[in-house]
Amino acid sequence: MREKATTLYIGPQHPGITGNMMVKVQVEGDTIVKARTEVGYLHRAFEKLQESRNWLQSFTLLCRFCVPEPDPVEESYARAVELLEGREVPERAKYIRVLMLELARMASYMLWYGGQNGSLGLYTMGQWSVGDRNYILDLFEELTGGRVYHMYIWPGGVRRDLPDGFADKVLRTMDYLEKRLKDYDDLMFENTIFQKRTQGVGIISKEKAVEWGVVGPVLRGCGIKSDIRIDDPYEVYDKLDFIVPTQEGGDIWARALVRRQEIRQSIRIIRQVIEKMPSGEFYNRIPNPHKWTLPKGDAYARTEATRGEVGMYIVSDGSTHPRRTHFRGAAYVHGITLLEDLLIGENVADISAIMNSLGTCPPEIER
Amino acid sequence: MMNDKNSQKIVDIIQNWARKHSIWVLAYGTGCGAIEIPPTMTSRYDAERLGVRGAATPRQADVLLITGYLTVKTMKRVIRVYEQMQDPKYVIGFGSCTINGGMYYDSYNTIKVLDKYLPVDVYINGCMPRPEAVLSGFAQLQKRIAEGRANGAQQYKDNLEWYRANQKKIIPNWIMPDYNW
Amino acid sequence: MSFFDLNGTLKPLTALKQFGKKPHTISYPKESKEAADRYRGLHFNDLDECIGCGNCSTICQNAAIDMIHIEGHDGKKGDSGLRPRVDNGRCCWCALCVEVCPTGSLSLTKDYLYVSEDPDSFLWTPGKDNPEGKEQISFFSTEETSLNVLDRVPMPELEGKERVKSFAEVVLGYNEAEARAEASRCISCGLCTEVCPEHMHIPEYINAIAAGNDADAVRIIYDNNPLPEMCGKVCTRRCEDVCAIASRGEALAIRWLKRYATETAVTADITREIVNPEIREANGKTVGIIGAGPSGLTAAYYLALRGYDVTIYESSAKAGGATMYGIPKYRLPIESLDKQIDYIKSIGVKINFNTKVGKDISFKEIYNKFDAVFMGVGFPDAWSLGVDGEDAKGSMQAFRYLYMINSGDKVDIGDKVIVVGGGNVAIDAARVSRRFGADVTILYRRRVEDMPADWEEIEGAEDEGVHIIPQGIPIKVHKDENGHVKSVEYLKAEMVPDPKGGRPKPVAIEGSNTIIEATAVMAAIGQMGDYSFLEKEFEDKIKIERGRFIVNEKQQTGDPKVFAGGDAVNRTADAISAIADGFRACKAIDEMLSA
Amino acid sequence: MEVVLMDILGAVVTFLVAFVVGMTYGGLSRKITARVQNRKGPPFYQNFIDAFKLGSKKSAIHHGVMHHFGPAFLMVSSVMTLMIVPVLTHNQWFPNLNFQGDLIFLLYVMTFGPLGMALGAGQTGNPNSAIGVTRGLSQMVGFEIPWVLALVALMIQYHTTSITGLMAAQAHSGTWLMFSSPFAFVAAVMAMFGMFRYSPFDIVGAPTELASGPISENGGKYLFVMMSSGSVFTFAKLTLYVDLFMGGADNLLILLIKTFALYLIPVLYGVTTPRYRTEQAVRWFWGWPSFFGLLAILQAVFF
Amino acid sequence: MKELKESIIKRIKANFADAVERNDFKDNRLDFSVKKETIPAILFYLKDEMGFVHLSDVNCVDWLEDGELEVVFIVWSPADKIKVFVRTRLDRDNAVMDNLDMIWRQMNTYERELREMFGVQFTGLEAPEEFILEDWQGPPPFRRDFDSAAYAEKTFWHRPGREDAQDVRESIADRDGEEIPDFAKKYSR
Repeated sequence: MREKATTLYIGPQHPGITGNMMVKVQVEGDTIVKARTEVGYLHRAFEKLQESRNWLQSFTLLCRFCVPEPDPVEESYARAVELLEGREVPERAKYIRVLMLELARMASYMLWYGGQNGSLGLYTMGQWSVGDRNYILDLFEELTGGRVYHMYIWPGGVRRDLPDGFADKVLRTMDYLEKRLKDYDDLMFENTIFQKRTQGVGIISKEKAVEWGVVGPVLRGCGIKSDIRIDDPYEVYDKLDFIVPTQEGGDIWARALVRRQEIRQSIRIIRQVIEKMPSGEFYNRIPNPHKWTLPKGDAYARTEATRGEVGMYIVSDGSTHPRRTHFRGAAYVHGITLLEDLLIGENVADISAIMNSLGTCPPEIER
Repeated sequence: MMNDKNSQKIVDIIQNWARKHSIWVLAYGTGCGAIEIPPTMTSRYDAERLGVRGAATPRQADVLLITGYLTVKTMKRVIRVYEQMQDPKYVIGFGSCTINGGMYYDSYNTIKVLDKYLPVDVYINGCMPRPEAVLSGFAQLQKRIAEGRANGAQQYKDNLEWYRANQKKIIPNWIMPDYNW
Repeated sequence: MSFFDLNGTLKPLTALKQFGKKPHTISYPKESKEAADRYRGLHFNDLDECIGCGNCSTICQNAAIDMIHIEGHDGKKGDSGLRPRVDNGRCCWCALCVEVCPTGSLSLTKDYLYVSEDPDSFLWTPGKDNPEGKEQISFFSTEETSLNVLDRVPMPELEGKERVKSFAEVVLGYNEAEARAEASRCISCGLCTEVCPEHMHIPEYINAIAAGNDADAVRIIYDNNPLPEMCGKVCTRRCEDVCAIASRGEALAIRWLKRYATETAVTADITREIVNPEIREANGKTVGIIGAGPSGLTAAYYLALRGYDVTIYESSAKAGGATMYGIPKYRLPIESLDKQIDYIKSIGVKINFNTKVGKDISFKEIYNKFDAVFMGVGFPDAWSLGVDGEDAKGSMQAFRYLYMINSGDKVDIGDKVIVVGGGNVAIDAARVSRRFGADVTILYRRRVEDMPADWEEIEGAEDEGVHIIPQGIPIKVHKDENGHVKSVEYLKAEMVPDPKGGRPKPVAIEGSNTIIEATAVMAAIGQMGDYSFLEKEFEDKIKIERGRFIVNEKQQTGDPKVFAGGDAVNRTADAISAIADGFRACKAIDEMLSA
Repeated sequence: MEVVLMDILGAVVTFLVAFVVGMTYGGLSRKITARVQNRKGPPFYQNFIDAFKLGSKKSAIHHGVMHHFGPAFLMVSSVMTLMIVPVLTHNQWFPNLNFQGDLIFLLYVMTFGPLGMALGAGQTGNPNSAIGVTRGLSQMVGFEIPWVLALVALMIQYHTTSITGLMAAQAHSGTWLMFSSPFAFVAAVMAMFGMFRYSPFDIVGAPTELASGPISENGGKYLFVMMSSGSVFTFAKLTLYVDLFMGGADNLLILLIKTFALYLIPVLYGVTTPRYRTEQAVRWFWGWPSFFGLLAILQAVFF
Repeated sequence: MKELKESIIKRIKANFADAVERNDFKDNRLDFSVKKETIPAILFYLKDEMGFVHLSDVNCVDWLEDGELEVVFIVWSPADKIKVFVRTRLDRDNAVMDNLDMIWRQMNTYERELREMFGVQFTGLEAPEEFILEDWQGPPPFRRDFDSAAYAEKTFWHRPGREDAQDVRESIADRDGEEIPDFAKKYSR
């Protein structure tokens, strides 16, 4: 006999949801038979607002697209504008940008450590990693003047040069975090219950991953090696030595392992960047922002964020304001169609874990 | 023998002291400000020292944090959530967006002035307010509670019609239960 | 997964070792971590340094910054008197306002705490509300990081050696790309418009140029200046002194941009076509104007546009007054001036050349003939040096010299010229003399930096090989046996500070007599008016004091029908002031006659 | 008559002590958890403030009469457990209503609360509560097996169905039951994880899944009652374990030391583990703990 | 890279006669404009035959002056490391396209957004009517003729207290008596 399905509203006010969105699930017993995501709770119409702000003013909106990791968005915009305008970026700025992006990647993964484990009930991990994340945020604060909203990577380079002694501080923080990552491993990856909760849950097959437009660590967790830093290299990633980890399985566990390795690769990249950092200019100055026009045309630049490919598409009609900008977030493909499909047949207890493992970031979906 | 008024006063003081030191925050990240809540709650700043901890459902929560902008769609849920909370309840407005629209002042989808729709106890400056500022906000709220001025729920009840009219102006399709709790 | 994962059960328990470790917690508010050196906290504004340009308000994408009037800052030239007030209910602390602040007065501080129960208390006037913020400044802009473009697009010029060969124009003018680049530096604050005597619509036409719309720029310029090309070449451009960008970098080349815009209208006909002015129907009233200088032409042009029948009486053969005869042609080519005069004529202004009032026609006749009279008579005469031997041959007034050269006459100056004075006329005379192959020395009482001439002119003169002897006071002109200038004797001077705080005075050093050889001496120490044309009967009404007409703010003399302007009225004695006088007089005449 | 009065007074004292100790233990567990998590944590008396605040909430809505059953049944269940469990031996301030067969009765009483909770949660209409309750009941079915097995082993071994009987047996033999019947002790402790609903068995009220599950619709005074009953229940359970396996206690201090030592086990383990899903939890309880329970029975029967 | 680009252009041109290419980009990018009827076919072809398996982005540009909406698809080939822009123009008043979510599943989301924000209708799209907005009554908000600021001004309150703000340009003009002609005002800031 068919059980009567109960409708559960996971969100928008729900501790287990990643951000402000809703998943409406129908459950039979503990098994989900239908899922529907509802977004729009965070829609601020950035793209519309940017049309009434000039090319520089638009830049300040960017970091609000995805709050946990705003830098790839800034990076995408900056590179799209540079591409369209043909503006050169000084070598030092490129290195600083990579430093920023990797620090942001680490910060975002630290938050993910907390979120993923929080969704499974291991709150200690969250307390540790989110607490330790502050050390990275301190670096951001020192470099950019802001903890969360950096507004640092902008067209033409970066806003300020590295302060004195910053490199040492970065290295010291990296040493500390590397030590802490071992603790994290003991608590989390070695933990048999964590393994039991994540293995075999939320499986995405290789074929499906391609078909459904999966990107980033989720795709790499399906065993497909795909990383924009390697495939379509930007800034100075082609001069740096790092590996792109992949993992077979396509479940939460595989994705977690990919992230575990990536955060270590980030440390490796940051060390290289600090070592190779050239001296020189950090900023190729833009003209007076009030009268800064971009040539007619369009450009699309994309960046590998922790959630996958984020891209910025800009259209200029030759005026001081963008004709249209469009932000392509990774969560856009993960958070709706994929999530809806993935949840079917899963246990209702795993909704939050699956969402976290996909890196769903609602502000990125709705903008 | 003390008269009723005086004893009521003393009870109030004791109750307010307890309320002040036990602030349960509803886990609802309505906007981007939610990003500074985890650092505030976790080991670096550890808001639990001050008796601030998360509450999973509105029934158990004391404080509704409006972490930044509110879209019209969220507004509807926030009103619902606020009305489900138990008296006394407090609202903290986080950052610029709650005060005068912030950087979304010309967006068609976000509200600009929060206190038109909900009674707000404390506003925190910033975009986003960093954890220290958040904690200061809580401290200010504690002060307000201790002084017995944090009566937002009563204010809301008294001026329900005004609030309702404002809310209904921006929410065209009002299918919500009435405020009866 | 094994049947019983012992490792996986016990390994996590190692986390318990953290129990004995020191907590990471910062017990805020008991202890707190100081914000970073670059933290973007609340704003601070140095109210005295701020010039109220409002650029912060313009760049703010959140419309968070209002410019308001605050007590104690009433505004002066180069300061709008407004100061920014930040709405912290809008601000996102992006610090773009800091990056674009031309003076660097606006910055962000380490202080970020502001918690209030009153939502209306988030309006924040930086500097006024947090005077203590000065010690906490953390995020500020420097010249390196400023988003203002501080460097001017260099103006192409002829080489110094090339220049002295001919009277070709020295300044070549911007090409289109250069003009757009230069115009796009403007932040459109409009501080410049206040110091411009004529209050030209500077931000508007610069923005039109920046937007690539030169025709609009020309129209805007002609709105209140009928001789813009002249101004674009030789204006004293006080606007550039107060340019907001100039507080840190080089001022916008406002003059050159005006020049660029007006030069896009190549001929008078094209100018007419572009400006396409609205000419009102003739109203039958007539206005007589004495002197076709800038003030007279301005009054004439705008009166003609308003439907008046305007006649100008000019003593010389060409219109333009001092701009025609006082300015060398390498600065203001005659074609350029002709073009503008032609355009003014095409509007319907009649000019009677070679008609000197007082000689060819009496002032009384003009007075009676017209409904209103405007006098833009200028300063036709010059001061003499007042030293011994000044009557020698080869000793002359620089002003007269320029007049003669510009009229096409030849003047014998020999090969060693000494120019006495430090104003534009002195430099012009010196540079003109250089073009005739003479060795030129400028003798000036004060230091070079005290020279009233434009610094560009001084530099240009030096480039062309003009020697400047500062702090030299001529005391005697020696004559040779033919009565010709042989040499000039001067005393060296030292600068004595003025006890009252004015500018230092040169005081001659006794016994420091020096003699330099010369074949010609030119005095360029000032001009004066010639009011002999005024009949006695007008003396009561049209008052003259210290060599200038007394007028009210409408340029009206004691006789309500008679207006005056230009050098003969104002002390600044430059073309743009004259134009302003003419424009004001035009409005006043229009007001009077249409009443 | 006097005796009855004294008993009633004693019962009140027992309740108060249980409340205070339970609350303090809760606070200490928060403190300990905080320290493991690298932070300072709230003061140990934080739970009292929280409880008092909840009690002083001005409004507390309910969804019908049945809603009251949740908190009420919980409280009744806790108090009854407390009353049955002997707190201190030979102390008139802590009387207990022990009787022959109270151990079996206890098994029922302890399930009484969750069942009442189920009634209350059903009334609220919140699906989260409903699912939480079903999970709670499933999990209870899980941990009841080793728990019952352990108790049955004890009963068989010592031929008594009363707690005092077991305590007397320990006093008689001079060794604690945790040493003489180690398998029963292990099985019972493992079941205790489930009883306390600390990680990894906190799926019942998992905030990230069910928004605190059965109690999600309870605020204010209801939550206050639940919280107090939880504290009392904690104390009662710990005392029961001490009585059963650690020889009981003669005075309060020893009782506190023994109970706290026992209490630390689930708390510390809980800090380091995520939670099991319901079916995983049930499977876990039916695995090793039940195995130990069976061993205990074998030991009781054959040795 | 150059040969690769040319071979791609050749193949596309051979199969789709109406494709107009642009090949003046320095980076690994190609651009094709096609008629809207060709869109499903060319996307299928790119994905199945040429290895452009990854859909990077779909979005829409409102060319109000031309009365057209431009829909742009950006696809990426992981094998060839090249991205191709495919664009088509729709009539603004009758913006209808074929549903494409059988090619890439995530197109479904993009189509929902374009439908809601630009009013582009996809025939055969199966999805709930509302996506991001709730009870929206105005025109599709991302179209350029929708004025967000005016709507916000009309619908929401702004906090009063800032009325004493002055415009720098105007206050200076007031002080010195300058009269800015109307036609020039558009160049004021």
